[in-house]
Amino acid sequence: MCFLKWGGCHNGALPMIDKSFASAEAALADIPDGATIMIGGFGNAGMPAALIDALIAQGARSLTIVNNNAGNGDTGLAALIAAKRVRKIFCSFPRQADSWHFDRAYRAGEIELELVPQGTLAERIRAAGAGIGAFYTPTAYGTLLAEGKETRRIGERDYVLEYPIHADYALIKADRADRWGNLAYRKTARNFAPIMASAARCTVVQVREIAQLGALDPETIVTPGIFVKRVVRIGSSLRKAA
Amino acid sequence: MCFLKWGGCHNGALPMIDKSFASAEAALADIPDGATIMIGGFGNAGMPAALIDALIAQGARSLTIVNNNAGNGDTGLAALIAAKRVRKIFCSFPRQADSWHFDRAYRAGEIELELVPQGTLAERIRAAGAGIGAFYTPTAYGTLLAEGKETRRIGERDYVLEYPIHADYALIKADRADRWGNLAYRKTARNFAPIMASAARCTVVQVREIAQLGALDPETIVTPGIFVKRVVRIGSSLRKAA
Amino acid sequence: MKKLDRNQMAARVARDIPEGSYVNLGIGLPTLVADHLPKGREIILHSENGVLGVGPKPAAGEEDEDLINAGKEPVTLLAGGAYFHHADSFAMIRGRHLDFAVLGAFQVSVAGDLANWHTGGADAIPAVGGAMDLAMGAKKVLVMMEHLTKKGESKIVERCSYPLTGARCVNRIYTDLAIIDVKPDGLHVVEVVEGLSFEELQRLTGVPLKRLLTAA
Amino acid sequence: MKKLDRNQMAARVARDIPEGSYVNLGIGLPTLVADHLPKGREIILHSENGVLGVGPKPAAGEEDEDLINAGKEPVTLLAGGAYFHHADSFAMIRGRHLDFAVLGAFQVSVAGDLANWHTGGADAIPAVGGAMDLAMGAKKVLVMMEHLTKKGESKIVERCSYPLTGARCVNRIYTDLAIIDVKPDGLHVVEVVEGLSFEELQRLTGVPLKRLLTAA
Repeated sequence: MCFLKWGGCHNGALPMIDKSFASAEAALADIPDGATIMIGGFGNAGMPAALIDALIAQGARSLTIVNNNAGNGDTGLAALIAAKRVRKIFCSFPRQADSWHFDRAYRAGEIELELVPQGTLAERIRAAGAGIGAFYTPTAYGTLLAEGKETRRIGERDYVLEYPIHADYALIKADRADRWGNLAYRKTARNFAPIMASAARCTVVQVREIAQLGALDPETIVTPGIFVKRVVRIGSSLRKAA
Repeated sequence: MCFLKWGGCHNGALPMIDKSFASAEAALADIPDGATIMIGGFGNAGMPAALIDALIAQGARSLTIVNNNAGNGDTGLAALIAAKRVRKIFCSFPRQADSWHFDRAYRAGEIELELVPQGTLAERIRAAGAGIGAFYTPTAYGTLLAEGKETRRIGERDYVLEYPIHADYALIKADRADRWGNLAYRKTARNFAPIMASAARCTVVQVREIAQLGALDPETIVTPGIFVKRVVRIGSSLRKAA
Repeated sequence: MKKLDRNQMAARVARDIPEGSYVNLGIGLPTLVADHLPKGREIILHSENGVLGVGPKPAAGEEDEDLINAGKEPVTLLAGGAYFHHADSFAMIRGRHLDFAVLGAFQVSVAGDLANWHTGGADAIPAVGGAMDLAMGAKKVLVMMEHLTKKGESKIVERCSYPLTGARCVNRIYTDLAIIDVKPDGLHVVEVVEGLSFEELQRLTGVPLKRLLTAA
Repeated sequence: MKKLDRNQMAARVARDIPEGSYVNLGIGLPTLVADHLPKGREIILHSENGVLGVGPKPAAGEEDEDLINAGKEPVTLLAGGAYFHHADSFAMIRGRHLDFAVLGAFQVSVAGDLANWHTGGADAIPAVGGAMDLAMGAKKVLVMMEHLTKKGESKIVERCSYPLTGARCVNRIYTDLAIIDVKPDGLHVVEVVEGLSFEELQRLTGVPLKRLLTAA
C-alpha cells in the first residue's frame, strides 16, 4: 500500500527520510511542459538562481510562472523568458528598468500577463497552501485590477473576491535545511518562499547547507518539512554569483 | 498632531518607545464592560494566567470571550465564568471533564456559545488580523455547524463562507519580549497567541522576561511589536503556578 | 473469532503507515497508534496545537508544560521537529498536506460520512475541536472504532443518525473485526479477524459489503 | 515664493510622524523621509518585502544581498527589528496595523482618490507592486508630490484621469507648495510655503480649497 505521491522517491529503499538530491538537474528532471511553477525571491534576496538555471537547461516549455517580477537583465527568469519557455506569468511588478526580455515578449503578444497587487498575490498563494477556496480583500476595489471581478460590501467596506493560485512546483531558496526538509531562512531572503512552499505539490529548495537532523533550532524553522519534497545544496560560490 | 490611538500612553513624555507596564492591573485598567477579549493558550501551554486573574479582579462585565476552550477546574477562565462576567464565548471545545462552571452557566442559559471548528476559529482570528473580509473554507460543509451559512461550490469542492472575529483586547503569554513589544514564544505555548495579537486593537502580553532591545534574535521573533501594545513581566513563581 | 483488542487495532493501523508519512492521530483510541509504529520507520506525527515531529511521552519529572499534544498530554519533540501557530497548523490540515488523519468514530456511513463529535442529545453540550478540519483536510482519513456498539448494533450504517463531522471523507475503517475500504461503489472488506467468516461479518454489519480476493 | 525642494518636503513629512509610529515609505520621493526623521525619535519603518525596523543604508562594502528594502536597495536592521514572510507582511498592511503609508502620486482627487501606478497609456506595461495594498491598508495615507506637473497643471484634481490605485484613501497631501488635508467636506489647506498667498494657491490648484485659521 502506498498512498503517497510526489515523494522524493530517489532512495525509496533506505529506511530513512532523506529529501536531499545530488543536483539541481536531478531535482527538476520530471517537470513537464505546461507546468505551473512558482519561483521565490524578491530581487536577488531569496532568488533560487541555481534552480532557475537548471530549469532553463531542463527544457520544459509552455510554463506558467508565478513570481513577484518578470525578470531582470539577461539571467535567471529573464533568460527563461528570452528562451520562450513562458506562456503566462503572474506578477505584481513586471515593468522595471531592465525587464527588456519580458517587455519585448509582452509587446509581441508572446506572453500572457496576470497583474496582481503584491499583497493579493501573496494572499492568493497562501490561500492555496491553506485550503481556502476564495477570500474577500479590500485591495484593488474600485480599480482596473478589480474589473470583472465579483465584489461584496461587508460591514463598512467594499471587497473583491480572489481565488487561490496553486502550483505544480515551487522553486525556492533557503539558508539551511535538514534531511526532513525543514527550512530556516536568512533576513529578507525569506519573502515569498514559505507561502510558495505550501502552495505547490512539489517544492524544490536550493540551500547553502544541509545540517544534521536536529541541528536547526525548532523555534527558527519557518518552513516545516511537510511542505518540502526536494532539497539541493548549492555551494557558496554559486550563491555569490546569484 | 496625533493620529495614534490605543497606545501604551503611560509614559508619553519619554522620548523612547516602551510598551512595558508595571503590573497586570495597570495593563488591564481600561477594559470596559461589554468588551470582546481574546485569551490565548491551549491547555496550560500559553495560558496568560496572571492576566486572567487581573481581569477577574478588574471587574469588567458582560464580556465576549474568544478561547479554544471554556475553562477548566475552578481557576482562570472558569473562575471568570463562575463570576458571571461572560455574556458570550467563541470556542471549539467547551465540554471537558472539568468544565463544570461553563456547563452550569450554559445549561442555565446565562452564557451564549458560538461553537466554531478549531481551524475555522484560528482562520477567522487570522482573517481579522489580516484585513480579510470573509473566506470560504471546506471545513464543516454539510454539518450542523454550517447550518444557515452561505455556501458555494468552487472547482470540485463545497465551501462555507466564514467571517473574521475581531477583538478589543487580546490577553496572551509569551516567553520573552523587548520594549518594542517583539515576542518570542516557547514550544507549543505559541498556539493562538500570534494570531490573536494581530486581531485585537489592544494586545496585552504576559512574559517571563523583558530583554534589552536587540537581544531577541530577529529570526526568532514570531510576533513583531507592531501587534503588541502592552507587556507585563510576571515572575517565574507565578508562571509555575499557571 | 478473535476480536482485536485496542492495542492490536492500533498495531494494525500502524503497520499500514509508510515511511515518511505525515500523520495526525486523533484523541483517544487513535493516540495508541503512536506506541505501535515500527521502530526505525520514520513517521512524522502532527499535533494540531502546533507541532510536527511529536515524540514519546517524557520520563516522569521531565514534563514541560509548554510542550503538549492536542490531548493536552505532555510529549517530547523528535530531532527534526518544528513548532508553528494555530492558523499555520490548521492551514497544514485544511490545505491537504497531512497524508493521514486517524480518527475515532461513533458511526461511518456507506458513503464515507463520519460522525464522531456529537451525540445530538438535547442536553449534550457540543464540542468539536479539530475533528471537522481533520476530516475534510487530510489526504486520507482512517477511522478506528469498535465494530459494534455496546448494544450490538453496527457502527457502519446506511446513513449516520448522529450529526456529521464530515461528508464523504472516510477512506478506510479499522475495527476490532475487520478492515474495510470505503470506495465510490461501496464498502470493500480488506481483512477479517481469524475465525470470523465474511458471511458472519456481513450479518453483523447490516449494510452491504463487497468481498475482496484477499479477504478471508 | 519659496517652493520646497525634495529634501525640504521630506523633512516636513518627517516632522509630522510621531514617536512610536509604524510607517511604510513608498519607493522614490517618500524614501527620502527616512533621512529626515529627527534623531532620537523612535519610528519603526516597515518594508513590504518582510521587515520591520529598517535602518540606514549600510557602509560601502557592508551590503548584504539578503537584507534589502522594497526598492531592492541594501539596508540594515535596527536593534528590535524583525523579519517575516510576504503573506504576513501584507496581512500587516491590509489589516490596518501600519500607522502611516507615505506614497508618491500622479494625481489625488478632492475625494481622496489616489492615482500613482499606471499612466493608462496604451503601450504602457502596467506594474502595481504593493501600492494598492498600502493605499487601502494603512491607517493614514500621506501623499508626497510636486503640486504641478511639468506643464503647470495641478495634480490635485476634481477626478483622476489616470487609473486609480485606491478610492477615497488619501488623508493628507504634502506638496512643494502646501500641505492639504483631505476631509469629507473637501480640501483644507494646513500650510502654505512662504511668499505664496492662499488666493494664488487656489488659482494654481483649480479645485476648491478651504482656508484653515492656521493657513498663511
